[in-house]
Amino acid sequence: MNSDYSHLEMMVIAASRLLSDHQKVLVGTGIPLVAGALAKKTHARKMKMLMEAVAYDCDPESLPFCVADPRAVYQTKWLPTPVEVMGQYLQGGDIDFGFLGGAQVDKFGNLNSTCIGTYQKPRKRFEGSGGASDIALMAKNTIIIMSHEKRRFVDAVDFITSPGWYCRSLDGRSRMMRSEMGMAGGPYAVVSTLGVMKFDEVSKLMYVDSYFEDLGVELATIEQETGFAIDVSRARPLPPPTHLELETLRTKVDPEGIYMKY
Amino acid sequence: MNSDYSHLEMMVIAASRLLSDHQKVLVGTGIPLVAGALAKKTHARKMKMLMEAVAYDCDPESLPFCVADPRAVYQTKWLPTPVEVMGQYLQGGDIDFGFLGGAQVDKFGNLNSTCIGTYQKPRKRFEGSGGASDIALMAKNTIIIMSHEKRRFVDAVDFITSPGWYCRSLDGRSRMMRSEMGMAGGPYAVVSTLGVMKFDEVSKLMYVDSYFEDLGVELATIEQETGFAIDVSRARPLPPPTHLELETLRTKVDPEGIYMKY
Amino acid sequence: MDNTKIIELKQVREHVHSGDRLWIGGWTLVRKPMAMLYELIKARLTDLHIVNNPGGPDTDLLIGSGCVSKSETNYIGHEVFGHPYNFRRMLEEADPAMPFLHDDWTVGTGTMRILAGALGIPFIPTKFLRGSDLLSPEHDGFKEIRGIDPKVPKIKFATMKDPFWEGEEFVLVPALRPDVCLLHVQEVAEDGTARISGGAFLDYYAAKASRRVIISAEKIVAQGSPHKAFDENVIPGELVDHIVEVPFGGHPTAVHGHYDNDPFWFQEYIAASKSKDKMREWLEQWMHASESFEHYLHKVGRRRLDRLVADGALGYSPNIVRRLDKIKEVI
Amino acid sequence: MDNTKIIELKQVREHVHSGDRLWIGGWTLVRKPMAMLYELIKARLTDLHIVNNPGGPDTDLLIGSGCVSKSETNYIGHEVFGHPYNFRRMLEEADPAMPFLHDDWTVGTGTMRILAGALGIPFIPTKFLRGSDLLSPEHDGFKEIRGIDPKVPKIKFATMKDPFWEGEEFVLVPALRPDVCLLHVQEVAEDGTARISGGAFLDYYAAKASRRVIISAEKIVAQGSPHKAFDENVIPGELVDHIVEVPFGGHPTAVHGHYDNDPFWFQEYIAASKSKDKMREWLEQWMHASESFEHYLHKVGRRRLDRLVADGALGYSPNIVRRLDKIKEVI
Repeated sequence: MNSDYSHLEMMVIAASRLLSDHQKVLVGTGIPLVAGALAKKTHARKMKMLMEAVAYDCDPESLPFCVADPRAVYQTKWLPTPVEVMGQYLQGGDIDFGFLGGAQVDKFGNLNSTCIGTYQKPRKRFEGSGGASDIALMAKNTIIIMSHEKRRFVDAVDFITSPGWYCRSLDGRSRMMRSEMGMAGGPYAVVSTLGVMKFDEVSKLMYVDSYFEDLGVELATIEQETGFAIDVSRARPLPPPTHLELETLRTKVDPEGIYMKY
Repeated sequence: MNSDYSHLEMMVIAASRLLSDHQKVLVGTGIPLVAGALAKKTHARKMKMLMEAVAYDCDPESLPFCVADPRAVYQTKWLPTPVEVMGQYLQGGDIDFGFLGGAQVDKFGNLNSTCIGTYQKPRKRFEGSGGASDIALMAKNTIIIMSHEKRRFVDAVDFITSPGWYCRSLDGRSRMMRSEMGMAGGPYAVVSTLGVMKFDEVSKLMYVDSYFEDLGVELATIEQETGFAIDVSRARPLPPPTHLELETLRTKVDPEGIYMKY
Repeated sequence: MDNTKIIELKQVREHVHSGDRLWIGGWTLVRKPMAMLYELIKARLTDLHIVNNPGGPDTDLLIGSGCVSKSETNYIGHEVFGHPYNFRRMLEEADPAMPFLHDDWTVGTGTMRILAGALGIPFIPTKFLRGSDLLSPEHDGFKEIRGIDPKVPKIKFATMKDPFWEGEEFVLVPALRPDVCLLHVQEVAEDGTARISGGAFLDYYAAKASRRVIISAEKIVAQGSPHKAFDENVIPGELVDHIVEVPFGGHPTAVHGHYDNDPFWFQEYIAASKSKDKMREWLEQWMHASESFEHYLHKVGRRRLDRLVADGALGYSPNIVRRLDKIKEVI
Repeated sequence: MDNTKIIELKQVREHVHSGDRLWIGGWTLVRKPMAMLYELIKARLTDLHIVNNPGGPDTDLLIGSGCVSKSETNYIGHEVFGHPYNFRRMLEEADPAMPFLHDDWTVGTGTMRILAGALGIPFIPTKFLRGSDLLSPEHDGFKEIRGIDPKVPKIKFATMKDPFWEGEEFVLVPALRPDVCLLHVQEVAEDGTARISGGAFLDYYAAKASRRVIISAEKIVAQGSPHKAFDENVIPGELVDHIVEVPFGGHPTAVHGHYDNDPFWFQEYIAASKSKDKMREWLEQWMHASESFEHYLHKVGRRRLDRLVADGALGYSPNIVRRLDKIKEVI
């Protein structure tokens, strides 16, 4: 086993550290699933991992490829449908953490997984919300996980697929603070390939909470790779991966390198 | 086996004759269940018998005591909950016949299973609608089955639990013809201990369609036992039970006489 | 496996409070959590607000015990066994000393209301109720407390035109939001995962819609093989706060695969419930004078219980006599 | 048992028509009724209106084949395998010769909409959608055909204040009402009763909400022991119009307990879908030049199929390589 590790691995490990026992975590397809599985196999054994299509309390032996993968139901005790997971648990307000990726995130934690350019004539069209919009709206907390690039960390997303702190009003005509609209939840953290961002209690603007100093990341790197002015004054270095975290990720969670791309 | 038969038996047999193969029939607790089971075990083997709590295609070996009885699920192929039976099949408009009893029926086929006297201060209070109101409203046809007594066959029921042809308007303030309210379905027949009543195509008033002549019932008997003027001009005698009908009822459907009270 | 959810039967009293909106699982004569309800009666709870749809001996008995001040349900009765005299008496002979409000619904709307509760939405459209006097504002049984009691919806129903498709007029009904849900099932795992056979009725939906869930079971089991079992695992453990093992805990109602209805119980209970005085005697004898549920079962007697035991293949007992008027001929 | 529901695979063409609102069962990469969809492509159907939520290679392929003029769904993609280039191209480079409208939703609202369809109610309240640009009237993808096309709801959503409880503002969304529903399952009985393992997703709800239901299955079975089987019998036969046996009928998607995703298919398909010309070649080779599904499977090759076969205990294949960039190293 190599003692070096990648930004991608540190991102997944940093995200997994945000989860703990006794939480109900709804994970989307992709990297969120890797971070969820890592938490479950290291420090959060009793965490319940849900997936929108099928899984209620999932602890897969082999990494599921999507939220409906047969790997997701192996050994589960109860097999729900999206009517239960999304309609009842998520809509009912029972999910502690929602775990999402996306193509763009903005300074208020709004996420875009719909399109670049205008909706009517997109320069680039993506797959669409899937469950992301629902999870960002109804989970008690949202964790966003995304590669840190200037084109992804933007001042305002081209399309608010998944609402953050300052989002679309009900009539669709203006933007409002999330709390003014009676919406609970909201983005708790953005975990990137450079560090962990959180949101200011008052302004709800993104700031850098910690950064991957051990990987040579500097605060200037983060400022450079972020498409808006970001407060780095509160940032502290994040401890590097432990042996257990790296080994579990590499040998148990994603040994095939499906997401970690070894 | 006795070749004599009772009014109760003839009522159940007459009701069972109204059912046929390939129908979906939702039966309420009590006598409707007996008539449904009899049809299924004689001339309507492919009829699907549903019960509101649990049963989708039920062909019990032993007569269920209520619509949730373990006898109702014996050998069924699919085990729904009331969300499917009532919420989806009945509300979705998929039920061909609903089969109901009640304490009072009126000339428009409205049924009362709530109270005698006023709702606020009832002289006599009954168990309540159960699923009767829903079935009378949403089944494509309703069959009512009830002992023929003057106090039960009334000009207007004290309380419309289950809507017939002339029922309560949406604002609760007046009465309207069912069709004017955009409601489908409606009472198809009332089967009593004296005969079978149907409803006039135009006036929607109850009339006598057939009577149990073989049991000594005369049209005057029906007029006497009915609390409103009833048209008997179209009535014809109903053929008595066949050997198969009586034998099946007595030896297979209700051998304990739970409802037939031998 | 941690087993911190396991409680003693008597502790049920600690988790249900006077004033609670109570959902009772099962269906009329089937899988009612009777042993747990007996505890509430012995604890002399008052002011319960019954929201289960429908009710059987469970509901009539709670009403007859003076535990209930409000009920909103579609049916209270004993099916063919006989009539719910305690419930009837409350409405026919209103007693100023025991205020009781009843609001009538239907199985279809009770189902939609608890489904809305499970979905976490405050109301749901339904095709049911149209044409019935149940919709008439003057027949709203909770009229006088709407807008006052926060545990009761502000209005009974609303109507609106469908703006999406054919423009039909629709009824909207409020979600049911029980404070506490009591269920009796065949098996519960130590983590609370409940297994039900012979029909789950609305138990899962009620568990999801309720704030607290207590499950009694014929048997508490270790988790067993999860892969094999998930089709029978109707309620996930996460929803369940407390569990208690009570063999025969559904007596006198039927529990699929375990035992059938006890006609003797119904014969005696229904006869007693016809008068206030006899009902008081019955309560004294069967509830308050029974120190424990074991003691109650002992009074019922092994011979009667044996007769109720279900045939494994059938799921019910082929041996019981189901006509109260003929019971004496047989035992 | 009558077996009048059994059809040949080619007959699927007789039961799906241009202009139909089509629900495709399964979920992105899992249990998609691919063999039946191939028939629709070979029959060169047009103007399909896709309503499944979400879509995977099924939906991208139908779009790339020119079969689709409208879609209202929450996602179209191949998950980690790659991007849905046919879908993308339709929106990024609108082609006047092939009009295509897309209306975006979410998994939560797609779920509520098909649930409303199954319940027979025209709309349902939901907590979802608030705060998202998906709610903005200018982003209504079907704006220009609402009120004109009777198969499309007159409005995308409505809002209302909850009149029953806390008075929150709510979104109402219209029911989904598919004309035809295509599902692929593990087993179907001759009467249409469908058995699904590894998650039913929204298949039951879609079957209930749809006018016509056609099910392909790995195996058509006699009814078997009903008492034992009812927990696995997800869809009652009554809902099902036609059934067809097609082993590997879900290829290249995964079918729990039978076979896994075929990464080779995705590698080739996704590469081809990046350009219109290559896509045309792919369609010619894999769809139109395949006389039958057997012929198609023969072209896929036994060696590849064997590798996909699921391990009985796991439900998936531990042997496939799931990184398209590393496929060549292995086979």
